[in-house]
Amino acid sequence: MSEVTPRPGDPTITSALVAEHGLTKEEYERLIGMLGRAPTFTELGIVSALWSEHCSYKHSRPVLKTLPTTASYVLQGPGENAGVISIGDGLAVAFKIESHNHPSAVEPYQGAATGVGGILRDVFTMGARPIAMLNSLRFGSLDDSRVRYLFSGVVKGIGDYGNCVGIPTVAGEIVFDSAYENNPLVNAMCVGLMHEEDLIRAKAEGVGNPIMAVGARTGRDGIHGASFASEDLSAASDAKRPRIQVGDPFTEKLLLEASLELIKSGHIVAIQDMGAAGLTSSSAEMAERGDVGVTIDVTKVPTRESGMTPYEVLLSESQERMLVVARKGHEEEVRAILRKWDLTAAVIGEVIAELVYRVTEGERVVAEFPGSRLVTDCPTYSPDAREAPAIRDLRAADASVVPERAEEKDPAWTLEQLLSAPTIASKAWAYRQYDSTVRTNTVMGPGGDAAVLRVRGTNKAIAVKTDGNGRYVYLDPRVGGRIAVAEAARNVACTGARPMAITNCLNFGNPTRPEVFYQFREAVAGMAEACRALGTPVTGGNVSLYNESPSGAVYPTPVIGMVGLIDDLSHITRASFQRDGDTILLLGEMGGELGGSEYLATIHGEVIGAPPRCDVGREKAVIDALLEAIRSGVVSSAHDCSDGGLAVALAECCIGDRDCESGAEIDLSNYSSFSDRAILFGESQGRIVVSSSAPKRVLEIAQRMGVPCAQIGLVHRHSESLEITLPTGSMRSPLSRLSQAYHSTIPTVMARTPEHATFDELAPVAAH
Amino acid sequence: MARFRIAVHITPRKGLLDPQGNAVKDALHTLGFKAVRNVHVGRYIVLETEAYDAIAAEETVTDMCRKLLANPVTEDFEIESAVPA
Amino acid sequence: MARFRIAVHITPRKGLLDPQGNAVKDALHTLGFKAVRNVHVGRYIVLETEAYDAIAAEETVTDMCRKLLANPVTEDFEIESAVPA
Amino acid sequence: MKFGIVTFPGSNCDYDAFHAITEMLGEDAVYLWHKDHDLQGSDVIILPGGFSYGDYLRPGAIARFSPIMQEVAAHAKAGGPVLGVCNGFQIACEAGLLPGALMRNANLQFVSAKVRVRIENSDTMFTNLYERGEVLRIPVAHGDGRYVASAEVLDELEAEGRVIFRYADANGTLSADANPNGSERNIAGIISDGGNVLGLMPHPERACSPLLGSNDGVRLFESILSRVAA
Ligand SMILES: Nc1ncnc2c1ncn2[C@@H]1O[C@H](COP(=O)(O)OP(=O)(O)O)[C@@H](O)[C@H]1O
Ligand SMILES: [Mg+2]
Repeated sequence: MSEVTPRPGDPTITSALVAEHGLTKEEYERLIGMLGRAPTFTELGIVSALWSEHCSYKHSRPVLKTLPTTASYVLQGPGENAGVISIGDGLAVAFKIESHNHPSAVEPYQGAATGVGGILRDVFTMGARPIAMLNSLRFGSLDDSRVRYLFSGVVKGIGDYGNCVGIPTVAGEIVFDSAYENNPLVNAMCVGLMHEEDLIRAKAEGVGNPIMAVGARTGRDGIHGASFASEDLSAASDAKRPRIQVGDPFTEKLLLEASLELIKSGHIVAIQDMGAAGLTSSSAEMAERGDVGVTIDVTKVPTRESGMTPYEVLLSESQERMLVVARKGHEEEVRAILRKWDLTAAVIGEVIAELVYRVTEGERVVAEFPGSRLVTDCPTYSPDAREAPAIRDLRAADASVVPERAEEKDPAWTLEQLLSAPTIASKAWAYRQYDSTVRTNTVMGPGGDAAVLRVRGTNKAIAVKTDGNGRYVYLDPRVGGRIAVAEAARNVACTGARPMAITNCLNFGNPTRPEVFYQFREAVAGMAEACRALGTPVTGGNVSLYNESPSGAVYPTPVIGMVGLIDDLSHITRASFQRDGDTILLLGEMGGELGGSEYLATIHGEVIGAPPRCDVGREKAVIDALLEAIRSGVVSSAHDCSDGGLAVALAECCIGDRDCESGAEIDLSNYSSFSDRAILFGESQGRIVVSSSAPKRVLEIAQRMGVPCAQIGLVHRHSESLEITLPTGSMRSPLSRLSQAYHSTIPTVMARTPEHATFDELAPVAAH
Repeated sequence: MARFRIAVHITPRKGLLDPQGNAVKDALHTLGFKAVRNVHVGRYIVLETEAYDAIAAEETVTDMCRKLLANPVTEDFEIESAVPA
Repeated sequence: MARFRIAVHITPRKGLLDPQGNAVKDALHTLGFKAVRNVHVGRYIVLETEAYDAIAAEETVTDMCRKLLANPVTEDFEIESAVPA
Repeated sequence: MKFGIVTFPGSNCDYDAFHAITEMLGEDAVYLWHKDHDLQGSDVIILPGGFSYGDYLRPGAIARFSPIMQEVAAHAKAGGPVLGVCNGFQIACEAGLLPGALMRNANLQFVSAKVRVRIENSDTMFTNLYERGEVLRIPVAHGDGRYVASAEVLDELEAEGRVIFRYADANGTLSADANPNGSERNIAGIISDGGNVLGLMPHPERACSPLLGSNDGVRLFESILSRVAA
């Protein structure tokens, strides 16, 4: 161990300073115990970053451990920059989702853009070339001008970044609900493709190997993220206040090409993105994984601004930077590759045998921690968990007794209202701003159930989708957790893909509140049940806690990113009705459940009742039956029933694809044990609308696999309406009206918005 | 009421990464303008507005900058004197 | 050699559609700034360069505008006097 | 025949063009590096889509100074075929290989969509396998695709049959609705006065496979083959 002395000019460590760094008294004592002395200011900064919720998962780790993570084809589970699964033919898919909620609340454009940049880097540092981006967004009500400002800024940020790098953005979801009013959720997912042999892990190895900083220079961006507020520091200098990170997709594109070239070259042993807590967390994590020591000299780090302190260099979150462990003696080759892409690489440290994490400023040691304890000694917590009685009461409320509104006499009115609810309405306004066809692999882009990308050189394709329904999780976290996974699987299966594995982003409130931690624990338990039943292990993810605003926590929102595999390109199936005269079937069981539905929320403003049941065994059977039917070549289209229930699903099959509109005639009069509205708008799980020219075969497959299946109507390609007969009534909707409701809502609302809305009510800056 | 013209300069806030400025600087170097040290790229907005006098016009434009023209998180703005249009 | 700062304004050529200017004008109207008559949005580039004197600096920057900074088909440029940086 | 596809820093459709040429056409293709001065004996040059230099100043403004562009200009001057797609069209305009300029889309938003374009002139080295008036389905993906030029230049382009593609609806009717970016006179693609440089905003290389939704771009490349090989 070396002698560590306080650096002249650094503030003295007071209990106030410790508190500002987010450490509890116990955590600070733990730190002193680990060091055997008081920390320096630099050390305090390092620990506050690494022990932050964001980096340490101190509240979530024990719960996450309960998720299933293995399958024969999982090459890399949680613990790396991204998960990796094998898809055969020597190929593998790397994928991961991450949140950028708080940065996006402060600056939607840059927040979303840098979120995309970060998740891209997580995937290409595994050795995979990114082939698709997805995003999952939650905003408050679109009636609010600030929400429209956030929405348009986030969409533009996602689009501009991904478009410039040249990765197609192919799928996602957007939900509008006042529960997210001051705390939008911005989750971005990236999927990459690689040869199995190119898989590289972020594990520092080889004593004497140089550590290099690669890519953009380091500035004072985002030091301590958005959480840092210190009177002492900000009074000292405005320049030290946390700063928004600005994305540079052009540099990212160069970094992507250079990194893939580096990985192929064999000149490096490990590479990791400098993401949250920048140089500090990337270097400490790489050392911990490799069980080696490292030493870093901050004066060698290329900076953008002069006079940066070790504290600032270590904690900067400047974007588009990588940390690389090169092979000793290959430094020049590494530099040459970066030079080719107009980027620089600097040796900033070395892998050492002594098990320490050491930071120097020239000769002076400014921080030193024993072994890998910096990472492993982080405290973990298991807070109290208790369901809020108010939510139990909401769940117990009987949704079926909510009185009908007068207009509902004509279900066509209700259907139009639902189709024009921003959460259900077409999101083309957003995804038209995303290049979804670059790289020429996109067989099905945004607009259907899941996106499908062909895998060049094979007869295979992969299907990808994100899903999550916060309202269900709010009403019943266990069931909601199950549904999130099951729905993602169903979406992927509708395209003809076998669900393979998931990544997940857990967006919750403050975990130290028992009712929030209860939601977290239960939702993860529900996800685990579904993952086990469906055979889709978790290969990674991200946890975003403290999503709260003065009006309370957001809906607990686990977002599932699912990857599925299509073995044969001929199995690729679309959501919209394809052929005149096809029979329409409902695969799965009609349940007539209205609890937690979009119908209750949109038409009645009620969030009550138990969310629909989700029997994960039945979900598996439905998916298997669907895939069997698709592989038998008897399915023309498949679309799952979700928000808005069967009626919305049918309408989407008719008018969802503007190039392929069809009418349909449906008879649901057999379901007389349910009310008309429950049949139309109930959101029972495990249901898929299938169209087929060989309905007998579909029925036979379903019966063999023990899945309810019923013929419910016919596709009339040239009819101009959707007609539905119900047990006690009927409805007829002209396609033009359905289409108008579905396609025009969001463009019309957004056209009323100035390009930037007022900035005067900036959202409060919550934790990172 | 009279009509005034006011020019506004909006620049990326100091210390924030300015990818546009960097790209232009690099390009100028490549073109042989090696003496260039720094480049920042911002926006230039010229407004014509009716107001009682120049002072009122400038106040209104300041308000516009706060509310719409400049992003308070990432940009600084500067307003030139109003001139009769 | 001394260091100079020179500001350049690049504006869309008159007569061309200026959708950005129109969008800003509409937005200002929506926000209640009804007195706004016209808005034009251009680019504002601030360069710092070494040169023998202000005149040389201005000449070099004019050259940069011709070669790179402005598109002669769609844009006009104007250079402010060089000031010591 | 050999196609040379230029990779500028920030190009991102170079790979798509490469695959369209090699997989769909079965022809030779090479990537040409922006810092090089060597066209490697390419018969046809493709300036691909993407965001060269981030498009940070103006699309194409910086790329046109790349060393390789001197060779591309010389190739064009000697009558060699050059195809500029999207960012490549922007670069070709900035480099003076084509008249006019491409500005921010009129609605200020990036547009990614499968649009329709009508063939205005099928008597060119790029369109001889199409019918005049035929409507193609081709993806666009750009933020700066609004074609502008002075009225005189536009008149001249029209008079000389140098407007090659216009945005149209499914029936081939020109309308503001069919125009995704506000281009003057619905212009989607033009050709140089020598007839050997084509610039267009839609991406023919993304319309070379029925699996991906359209095959309509294939004949553009085949047209070049038939003309240049002949
Ligand atoms: N919800 C989750 N489920 C499973 N694994 C998770 C989850 N959240 C995070 N992880 C895993 O924990 C590790 C650390 O994640 P994270 O801190 O988000 O990475 P990064 O350094 O890229 O921010 C990753 O391997 C990630 O996959
Ligand atoms: Mg990471």
